[in-house]
Amino acid sequence: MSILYFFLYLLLVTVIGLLYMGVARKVTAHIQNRYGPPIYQPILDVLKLFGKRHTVTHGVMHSLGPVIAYTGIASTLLFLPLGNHTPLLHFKGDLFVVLYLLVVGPLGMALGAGESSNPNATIAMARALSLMLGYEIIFFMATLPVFYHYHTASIYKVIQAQGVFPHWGAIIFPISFLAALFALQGMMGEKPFEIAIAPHEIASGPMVEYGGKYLGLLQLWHAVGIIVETGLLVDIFFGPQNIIWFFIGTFIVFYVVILVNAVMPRFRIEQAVRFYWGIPLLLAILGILQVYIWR
Amino acid sequence: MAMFLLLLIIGLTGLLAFILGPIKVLRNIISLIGAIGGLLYFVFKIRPGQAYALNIKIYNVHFGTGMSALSIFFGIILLGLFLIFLIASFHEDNDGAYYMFSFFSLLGALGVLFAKDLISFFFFFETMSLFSFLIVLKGNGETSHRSAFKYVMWSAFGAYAFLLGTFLKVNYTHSVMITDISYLGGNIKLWILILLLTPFMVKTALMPFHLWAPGAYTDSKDTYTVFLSGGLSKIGVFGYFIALFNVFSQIAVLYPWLLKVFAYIGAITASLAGIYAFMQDDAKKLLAYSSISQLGYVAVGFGVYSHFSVVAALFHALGHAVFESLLFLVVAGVYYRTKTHDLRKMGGLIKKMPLSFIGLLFGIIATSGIPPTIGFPSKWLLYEAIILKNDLFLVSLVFFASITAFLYSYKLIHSIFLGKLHKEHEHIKEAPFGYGFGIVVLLIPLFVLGTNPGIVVKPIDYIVRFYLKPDLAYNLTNMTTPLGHVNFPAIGITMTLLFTLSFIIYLIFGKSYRAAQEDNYTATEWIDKDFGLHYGGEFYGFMRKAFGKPLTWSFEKILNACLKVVSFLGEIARGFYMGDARVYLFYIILFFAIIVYIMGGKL
Amino acid sequence: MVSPILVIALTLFLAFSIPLLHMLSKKLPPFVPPLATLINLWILITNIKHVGEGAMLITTAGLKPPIAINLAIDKFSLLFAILIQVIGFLLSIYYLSQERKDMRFYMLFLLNILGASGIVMTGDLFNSFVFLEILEISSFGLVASGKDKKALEGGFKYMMIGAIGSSLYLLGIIVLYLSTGTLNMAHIAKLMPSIPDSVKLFSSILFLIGIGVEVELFPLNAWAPDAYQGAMDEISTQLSSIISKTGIYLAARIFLTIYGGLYATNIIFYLAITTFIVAELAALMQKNVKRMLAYSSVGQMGLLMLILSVFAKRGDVFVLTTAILLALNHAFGKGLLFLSLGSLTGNTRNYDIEDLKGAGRANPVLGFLFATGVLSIIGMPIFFGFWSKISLLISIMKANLMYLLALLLLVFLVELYYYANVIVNLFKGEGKKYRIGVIPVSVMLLFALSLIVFGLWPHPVFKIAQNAAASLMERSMYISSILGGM
Amino acid sequence: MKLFNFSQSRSLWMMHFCTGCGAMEMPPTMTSRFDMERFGIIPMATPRQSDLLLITGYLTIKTLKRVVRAYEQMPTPRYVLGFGSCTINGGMYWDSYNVIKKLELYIPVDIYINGCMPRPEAIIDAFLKLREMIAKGEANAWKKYIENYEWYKKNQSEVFDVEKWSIKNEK
Repeated sequence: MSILYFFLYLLLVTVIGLLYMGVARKVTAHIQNRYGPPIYQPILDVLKLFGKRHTVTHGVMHSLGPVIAYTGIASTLLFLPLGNHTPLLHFKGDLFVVLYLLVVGPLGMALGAGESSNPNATIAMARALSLMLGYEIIFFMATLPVFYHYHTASIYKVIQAQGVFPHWGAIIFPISFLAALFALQGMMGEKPFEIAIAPHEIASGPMVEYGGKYLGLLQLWHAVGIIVETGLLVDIFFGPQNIIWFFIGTFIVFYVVILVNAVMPRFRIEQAVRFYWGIPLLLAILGILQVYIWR
Repeated sequence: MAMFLLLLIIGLTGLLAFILGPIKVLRNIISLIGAIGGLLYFVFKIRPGQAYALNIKIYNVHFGTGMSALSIFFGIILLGLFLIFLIASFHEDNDGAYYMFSFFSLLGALGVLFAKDLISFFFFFETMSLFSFLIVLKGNGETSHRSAFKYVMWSAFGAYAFLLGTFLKVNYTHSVMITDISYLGGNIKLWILILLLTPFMVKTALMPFHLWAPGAYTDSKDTYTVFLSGGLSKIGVFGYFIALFNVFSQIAVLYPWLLKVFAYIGAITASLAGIYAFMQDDAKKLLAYSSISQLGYVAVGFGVYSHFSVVAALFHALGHAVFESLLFLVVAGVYYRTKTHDLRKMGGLIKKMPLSFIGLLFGIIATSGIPPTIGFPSKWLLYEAIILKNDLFLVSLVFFASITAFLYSYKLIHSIFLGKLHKEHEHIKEAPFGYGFGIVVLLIPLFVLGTNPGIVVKPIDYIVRFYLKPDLAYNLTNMTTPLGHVNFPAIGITMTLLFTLSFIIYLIFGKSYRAAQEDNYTATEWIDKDFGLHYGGEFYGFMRKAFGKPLTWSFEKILNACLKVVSFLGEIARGFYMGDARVYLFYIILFFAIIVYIMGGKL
Repeated sequence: MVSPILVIALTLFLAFSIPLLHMLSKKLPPFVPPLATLINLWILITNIKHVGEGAMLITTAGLKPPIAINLAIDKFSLLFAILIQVIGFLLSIYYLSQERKDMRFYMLFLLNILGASGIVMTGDLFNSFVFLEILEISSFGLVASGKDKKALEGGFKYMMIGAIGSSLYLLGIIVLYLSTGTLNMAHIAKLMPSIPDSVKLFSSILFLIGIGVEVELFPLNAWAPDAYQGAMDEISTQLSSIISKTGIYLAARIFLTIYGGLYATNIIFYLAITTFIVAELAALMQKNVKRMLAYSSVGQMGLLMLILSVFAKRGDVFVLTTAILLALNHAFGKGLLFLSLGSLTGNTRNYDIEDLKGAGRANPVLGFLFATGVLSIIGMPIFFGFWSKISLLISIMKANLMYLLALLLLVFLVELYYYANVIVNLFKGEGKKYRIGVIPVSVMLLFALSLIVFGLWPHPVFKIAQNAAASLMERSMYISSILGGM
Repeated sequence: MKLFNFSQSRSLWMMHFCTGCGAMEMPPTMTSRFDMERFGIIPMATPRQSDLLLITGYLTIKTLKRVVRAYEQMPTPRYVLGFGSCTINGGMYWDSYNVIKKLELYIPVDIYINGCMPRPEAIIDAFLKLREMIAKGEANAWKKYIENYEWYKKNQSEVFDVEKWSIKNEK
């Protein structure tokens, strides 16, 4: 029963994630004065990708890469409470489990992309990992005050501890929230931190050798990733929400991200890393100081 | 007595291996028997609380495991790793002396574990350093002499500091045994503590003292590096424990700032070494820095000084022994086949050496601390411990260090195993039995302890509980701290299940066929089969632009300045002896005159 | 019981019989020194059990001290006498394998042994001067017997300074004789309280310089590097293992037994520290390995003098034991180093550190021997040097000189630096392979094995050294056993 | 199957191989005026991800090699759109010595757009036609290539060194 519940849950989140991607394309199109594709377009894309007859693989790891990536993000999802709604596993691991599971996805993709002996893919992975050096630490430092304040590392307890509207993390810790938003932009690989994908420069980076079902799995990974990453932010900063409001919250966060994405050019990789170590880092440190002073 | 006998077994085996040096088969069998015998003897005969004193006239050498079960914990790590090293080393072209030295270095390490007084501690510590120095000297690198020189100098620096601390301690407490000094008045106890800690900081390569490590790890023979990094550095960890808990039990009360400094040194080491690691182009050098970085966590764990941070430190020491050895072992196997450590000259070996690839894959997963491997529980505990200690900056620094782990891990696995296979590696085979055996053996604890950390946390907790107030609840599979809770197998099972699910998705859709090596999207340009598509050199080259200056910083520069001063003094001293006989006569007359002048009043 | 006086008589006889034997057959002379030293060794060993608490008195011409010339042997002198014979024997064996030298060389060698044994066994101050002269003159000859100009230069410098030193020594004896009217050591020691302080001080300064030349104290040791460097390798061994040890004996005997403590202790103390530091620093910058070893030798002698002065400051049998351990370690370790260095360079007398590259790797046995010597000298565990160094540090700690301890450890680091450099150089790259005979290797192996075996099981050496130190410390026992109830 | 065909028809990822002047017409097609993304058609960076190979303009022998290579790297089903007269009969380069005249001889083409240059309207029209064909399962040119592989290779080998340029994959 619970396994069935898992699958449905996963399916739901995946579909919602795909819809978010559709919305992103639609919104971007509107900003560019176009109609854009229908919102369900990513679902069609994924279906199409899975429908491809023959696809090229470069070896075992190349095939398993997307599989591992999806595994990683799906496992993360199962440890992440969606607002008040809790998956079965949320009490079996806390923030650090989620943070480390989040890395499994990129690692899987990195391994897969690496095996394709295409330098574009590897360069992209080198960039993606370097970018991680920028945003991960900011994200971590931005979330720390909240966990520290409520004296728990369990995400669920943090959600519950925040209470209703004026007691949200985002309002108590506005500086940290801002830093987390900066980090989220890089975490989701959107412009101006899109250097790892950079279709015009390194031919969509890690995905350069992926087609067909592999790319399909990667799309699913991306879809769940959107929910997990924005959901993490919503959980930590927006207090207890029921599932509807939770998705609305994630959507709002996501909307901000795509708005920024739509109007921004791209940083070079070292610029991106240096950027993160400038203002966002300062904000994150200020956030930590705030909680120190406050306690 | 049992401990003395164990040392005797190890020493005699080393001697036999040396004597039988030319007869390879016999030598290998003898050393194998010695190592296995030692391990079995250790497991079955050595018990906590044993003690034995060996009288050599002026000193009584005190052996004992009375300290705690810690000696046994580290002893099993050491002997196990030694066995793995030994089996793999049979594939290398070694002479009898090599085996003798390695056995003696093991003997030294075990002796350190058993020593109950500071002088025999020093004796065995020096023995270990000396023989590992000789092994590094026998290494195959172009620069092995330079590295060995650095190694012995740094070891001696630490050892002499230890000696000074020892004598200070003996002078003030009138006891050569490892006993508490925190009751001493004044600041002398602080000096003693710092001096006693120095060699362990050197051994675990904490930041100002790490300069020997990359060279020594790189240039020692590949299989020995497994033992050197995984095993002998544990002596440093053991030493921390002894120094912090047995020699100075009141440190948290008396010098909390020192602990803080210690923790920050550990965290900075972890971060900076991580950064240096991903800038390396030599596989072993990369791993050497990674080893330094990982041992930084251990220092953080001790610096935080709470019950489960120390548990985390010890667990991480074990984890380090497992995954770092695994990584070094794989690299050793790769070197055995490809004869290179240069990451730019390898690539695509996954097709040729699948077992090694699996070893390295899980090795780096553990190094990065990703569940469900052995690297995760310790890092998890460490984070929670630091947050409970209210130090959010420290935890951020540690987290930063663990991000660098992803970077160098990926560089390592990509440059060796992924990417394009080089033309000259087309006909190589999987690494031979010795390496494969070690890889398989090390994979077992990697997963078992990653999902069931309770197996090891229990004895560690038993050790630490004695010194610090326990606040960690755990059973075989769960751990609960005041902050959070983890169920380790749940993560593993979830991941396995979801992997199966994704794999099924992968299987039911579409066919895929294997692309040829050169079938890549290269803007549709045709490329030659031998074309160097592999992106190995300057892998994170752009980070030079981002980091800029810090990458060029080095403690070596400060050291060189010191050396310059000493050489200047040396030149002056040498100048004294450069005259001819007349000048020397003049010295004597002058000396006579001066002495008479000084003593004149009394005459 | 065989009278130890035979040691001197026989050696003298054999030394002067060498020219005669040379007339008989040109092959004979090389075999005389081993024979002589072996017999000496046997004589001394048979005497071990007769040496009791105090000193054993051997009189000549049936006269009793303080008038007659006599030998006074206590455990301390016996230990040094045996040490001299052992090293002399090993070296003379070593000479057997070398190309045959001029017969006068063997004579000088034997005279050298004679002088050294005489010094450590005599109970008469003037006698000790005579033996010292024999020792020094034969040493000048030996040092200068090398083939090149450097040897001559070294020998000349040694002679110049040695002559001054011994004349000052003689002056010291004269001063003491003037005020006491006796030359017997025990007697002088007994009369010591009655000598005016200024005389004591003046004579002790004269002795300090006289012996200071021999034990290579700081401003007086300028000859040492040149002499060590110029001499042949075996002669360098002799210099460091026999001659300088004799100096230490003399220093201990004169200052501790006769004066009953060091006069001008502080001067010696600081001079010894300076000697040690200057020598180690000078060695640090040295590119010529042999000269480096020479400096190191000087440094070790400084350490020995340091420990003697520490003893003088706070009497403790342990400190003296340490001094003996250090002397033994240095005698064997440095001797081994000089010998093996000679073989490692293929007797080319080219000691440049760059030219030694890879020699140890090419000749693993020699490399092992050299490494053993180095590791013992720098006090690495499982070698004998470890125990001597640890004892040294313990003694200094017991004397409560913690700053000195720290300083010494720092200088040990310097010492390690240049030694490690040599070791590392020996084992890097490919070097030339040299052929060496069985005899030299076995001689060196004996040196090395003694260092390792006693490093692993130092118990017997401790015991011997402790006994010797105790007998040196028991000044009144020495006096009473020589002078009887006087 | 039908679902896949449907989604394939609604989601055409395109690799535009811009060899000639025709590329000029693509930007307006993509951008706000004509906005081809509303049909799910977006440009892709690599042939691995693409479904549709768009060849704009004339092909010299030199570029033909690359086109064939790109085509072979695309996962099946894959579609080819010949853009402009040059791909049909050489267009204004009909007598050039190094321009190939009929694209069809070398790779199978699903649909052509006539004209020199075709306007964006024409391009969109072609897209829609192709879309219908795919949805109905009629756009099967890619199967032709597999079935008549030898024939295509023979044609290709007449103009360039196939041995060197072809990809040898383990099917």
